[in-house]
Amino acid sequence: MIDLKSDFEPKIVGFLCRWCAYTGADLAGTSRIKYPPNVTPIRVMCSGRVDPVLVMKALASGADGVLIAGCHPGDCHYTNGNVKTIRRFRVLQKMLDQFGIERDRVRLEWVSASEGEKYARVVESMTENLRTLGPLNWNGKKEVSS
Amino acid sequence: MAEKIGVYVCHCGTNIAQTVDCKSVVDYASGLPNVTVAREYQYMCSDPGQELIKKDIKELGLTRVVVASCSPLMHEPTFRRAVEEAGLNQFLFQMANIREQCSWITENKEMATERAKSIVGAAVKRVEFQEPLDVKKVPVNPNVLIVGGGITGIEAALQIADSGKKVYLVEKEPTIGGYMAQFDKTFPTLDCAACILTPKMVSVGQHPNIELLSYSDVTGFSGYVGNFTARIRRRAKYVEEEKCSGCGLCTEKCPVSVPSEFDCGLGKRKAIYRPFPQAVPNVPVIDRDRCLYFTKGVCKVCQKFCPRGAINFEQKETYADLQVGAAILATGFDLFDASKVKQYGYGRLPNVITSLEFERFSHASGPTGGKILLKNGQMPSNIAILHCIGSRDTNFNEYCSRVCCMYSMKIAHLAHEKTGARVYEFYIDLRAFGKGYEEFYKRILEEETIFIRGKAAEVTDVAQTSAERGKLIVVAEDTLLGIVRRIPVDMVVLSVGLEPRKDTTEIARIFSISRSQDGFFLERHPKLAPVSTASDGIFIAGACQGPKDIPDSVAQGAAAAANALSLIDRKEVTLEPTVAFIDEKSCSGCKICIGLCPYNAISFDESKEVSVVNDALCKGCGTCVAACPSGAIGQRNFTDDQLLAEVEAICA
Amino acid sequence: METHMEFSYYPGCSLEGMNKAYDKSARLVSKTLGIDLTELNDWNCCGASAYMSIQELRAHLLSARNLAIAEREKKDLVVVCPACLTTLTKSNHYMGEDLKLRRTIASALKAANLQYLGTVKVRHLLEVVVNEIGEQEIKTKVTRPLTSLKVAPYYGCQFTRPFGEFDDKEFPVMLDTLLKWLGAEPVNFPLKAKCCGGMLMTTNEPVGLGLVRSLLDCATQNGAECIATICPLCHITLEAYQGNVNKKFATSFEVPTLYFTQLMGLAFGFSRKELGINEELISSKAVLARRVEAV
Amino acid sequence: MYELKRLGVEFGLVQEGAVAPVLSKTFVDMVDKYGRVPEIPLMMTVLLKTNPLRILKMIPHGLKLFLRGRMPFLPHRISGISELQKCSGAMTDALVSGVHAGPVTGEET
Repeated sequence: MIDLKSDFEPKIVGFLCRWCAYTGADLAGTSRIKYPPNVTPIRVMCSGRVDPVLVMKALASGADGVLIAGCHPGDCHYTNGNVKTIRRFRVLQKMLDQFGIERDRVRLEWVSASEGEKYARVVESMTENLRTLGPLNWNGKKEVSS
Repeated sequence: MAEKIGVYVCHCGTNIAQTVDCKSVVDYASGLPNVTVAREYQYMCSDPGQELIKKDIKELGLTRVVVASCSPLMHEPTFRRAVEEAGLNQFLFQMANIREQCSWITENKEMATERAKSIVGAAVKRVEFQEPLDVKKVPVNPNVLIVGGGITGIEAALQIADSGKKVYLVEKEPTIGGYMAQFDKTFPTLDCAACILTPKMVSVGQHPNIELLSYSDVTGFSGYVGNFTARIRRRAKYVEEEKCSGCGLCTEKCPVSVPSEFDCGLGKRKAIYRPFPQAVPNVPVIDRDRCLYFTKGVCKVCQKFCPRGAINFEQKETYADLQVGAAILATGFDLFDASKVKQYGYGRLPNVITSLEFERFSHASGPTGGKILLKNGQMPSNIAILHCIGSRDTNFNEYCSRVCCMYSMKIAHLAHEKTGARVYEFYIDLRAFGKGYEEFYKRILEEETIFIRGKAAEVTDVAQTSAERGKLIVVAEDTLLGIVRRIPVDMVVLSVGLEPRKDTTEIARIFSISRSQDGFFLERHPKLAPVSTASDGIFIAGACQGPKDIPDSVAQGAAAAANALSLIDRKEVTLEPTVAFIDEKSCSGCKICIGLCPYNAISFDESKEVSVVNDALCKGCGTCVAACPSGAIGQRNFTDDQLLAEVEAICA
Repeated sequence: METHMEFSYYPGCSLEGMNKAYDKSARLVSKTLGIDLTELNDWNCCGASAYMSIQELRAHLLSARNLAIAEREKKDLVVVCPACLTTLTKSNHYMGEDLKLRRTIASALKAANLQYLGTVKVRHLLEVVVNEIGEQEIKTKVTRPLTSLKVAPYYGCQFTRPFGEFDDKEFPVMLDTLLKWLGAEPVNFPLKAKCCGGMLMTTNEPVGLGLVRSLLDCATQNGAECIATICPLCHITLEAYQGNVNKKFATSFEVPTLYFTQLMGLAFGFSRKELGINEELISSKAVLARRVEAV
Repeated sequence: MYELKRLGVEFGLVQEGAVAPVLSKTFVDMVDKYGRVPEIPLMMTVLLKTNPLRILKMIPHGLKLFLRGRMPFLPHRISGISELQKCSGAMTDALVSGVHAGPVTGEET
């Protein structure tokens, strides 16, 4: 159900690791679980590939939020790539603070290949969250409606 | 020179076309820069669909191809092949997933179409930046590693070994055989488990192509498809295998008696023991924690009596590195711990036993020599069998354990045959789905087993009537009669479910494979690739993938063997060239990347003072790329340019 | 170091009525153990059983108002009635899981300028005492051990079901443990988590009396001299209907029932009057005199 | 179980003379009126409505409790009762106008 007070549809870039999160997102589709179409996926081999620069670029290019999703800690296909993602994510959060961007706009989530339901829930809650946060409009390009 | 991009939007029958307006996506794509042609088609993966692409490459001179259809995990190889066949490098192709992550996630046509456009737009932008890459071919090591020596592993090992290939069979316990060796009879034919299992065990033990590593486990697994290295820990048996003749004198003379794990603690074994007489290999091991010599420093009786001097108290655990081309995991299952369900009183009330304990009682060479006895030594005259213990239960495991209905009926038969007791089965639903299973159910019905449809609420010894005094009372709602029943019995058998083994997490980590939500290993595709995993060259079979009975386990063991053979008979495999590369000019020599690589694929060239990636070791995770402070590292087919192109297209 | 913990305290309607002594003893022993209980300001009915059974949404609203008030105080909520525990936890749980419910309740609360974000944890005093205070500290407070007093530990049906992650749901042991710390001897009591029949006494008395009888039977057969309760409804049922049971089944039960907080208080050295034991319907005087020094 | 009960109430499938529906209804009414459940008045009202003779049988119990100070006859009304009724009213309005349409999920009783 869309929140009545806002018809804003956030644009979210999703970096999904190929082994867990992307497969999990595929499973959500295969199981015909419905969820908001706001996250557009970009497939990477490992969440460890997600350079903070990519995240900042996405926000600067007009994304309202970024989702990084990988294997659960301990389940990484590359042993521990996601552990490095965690460390990097902390730095990223500080960076967001410095730019005055709400931390909620960038999320790190663990979704295993069998967690289609969870992926859908993550997207749902993130989308809802961003709807309340409103547009980021970091590059100033977007016309502010309302 | 501008690229010429071809975009192909698949309807996938109605799977995509139902929610995505494909025509509108094609129109949109046609308007994108550098797109030479955009088409839609019913089934792009069909031969005519692929022909469309090939024809356009040849006739229109396309230099890039985007197919918008299902997930790349489904058909990326198909289209890559098609592109390659038309003379274009396969890495100049990009797939846009507008089915699993688009048309199937919403019913809103407008939203789905917009999303499809965004996904296609990103792919078109990205493909422009893609570069031709060469795939590397590497030879395949023909040896196969099999982990787990239950009936599944045994079947797989024999199939592969019989084809002339070398098999390393690693088993944790002192003997192969697994759970099946503990069973008395097998459903639905009631043949004795040992009679059909032990000949196979002997074949494994004697096969020239099988190297059996018992009392061992895998502690490390590295490399890539066709070229793996497995590190095996061989625990000390304190008995030298080559010298031992298996005469059993040591066991006979050992003064220490402890509960036998093989007999579920109902019988005894010695501190130096074989789990059961037909063990393979027929070599005893010393239980260090129980042995008098190891605990108190005295005894050595076994050593004194061994006619071949095979006892060696100084033996140490050793490690071996094995080179293999493929691995099959057949690590099996654990039984659900019945004491977790307190209301059935397992461990609290005497004569409440598990199904496996019943098997041991019933087994001719079990602790009671095949007699079903109560704690007081008498035969039970009423027995209740409770189904679904720990299964189909949101408090424990939600799934059905698949085997319990059938083995419960087998137990009903054995109990009735051996004791003449009246047998009650408390079930939720009866699942007799296999060949000959329904007929077996009918047979058990005719033996006057009483089936009560209702999950037992509890087993109690609090009597309400004099008839209940001194009995175990099973309380259940009989859902067919709509009443609560209290059935007094002498013995309760809990049909415990199957669970992922406790070490599943550890094994999944070692082999880098995933687990499904229930904790079992995850297959590549539940229907079409049931014994493959997401990791090439690693296969799974039997109950480690999910609960299975013996016929299914054997079938999977054989299937995994066929998969492994098909891989190693290819003689060589191609490797994804999506590895990391370092731009020497930009590398500052800080070495941050070196510490991050989980595969030690990056080394430092002291003369040039730059880091260097070893392509053969790199698995292409990209962690080093994200970490490089000078942006000197890139990942092929996942370059910053390519990913940024996607980001920008999505955000535009 | 002495423990000091602060909680909001939710007595529940039953403790205002026939179970005042439970309230009294609970406050007293909590204070002794450094558990600071502040009664939740102007609390309302939790929406338990009879309410929940026909007015589901409104029952959640009742719980939510209590939780919202507790959240304002920034303290977790301690209850002593297992029915309140279950109802409040249930609302907490469902509001956490179900977005639609959360929104419905939130907009209803808004009408009274209230809001609930879901941060309050609801706990039973027994669980707090056992898990937070623990063996060592409780033992140091025991000045008059209940040596060899044979007690049937009675939990009733709602303490752990369905949300009792803190103990075994079907066969809890927490009260047994606490009784041992107090020096008492918990007897084997297989019916410890069975229904007392309380709700049935007004609607189906014969069934209710049958349940009370089997509980008393089981307790006495296992040698219990008294029954320890943690639920006000169980307590009043066991206490008030023993006479009816004796009449109906020609038995002669006279088993005193004591709230677990009263037993704690006794072990801590408080008097019968301070703990409200003198208000009981079946006298425990003889039993206690036999086992506990100087009561 | 509760769902069956709720459906029963909704469709008026109430057995003649059954006490449970009276108990539930009285319980709800009292909570709505006072904010809490006054135990003794609740019992008295239910018995009066269903089986007044049982009150006589209860007198000995009542007397014992009364003598021990365990029989508060007067209900306590919470001071926030109007606040509670306001919330409750808001919920009814929302339900009627269908803003939060659909049943509450998650409850499988």
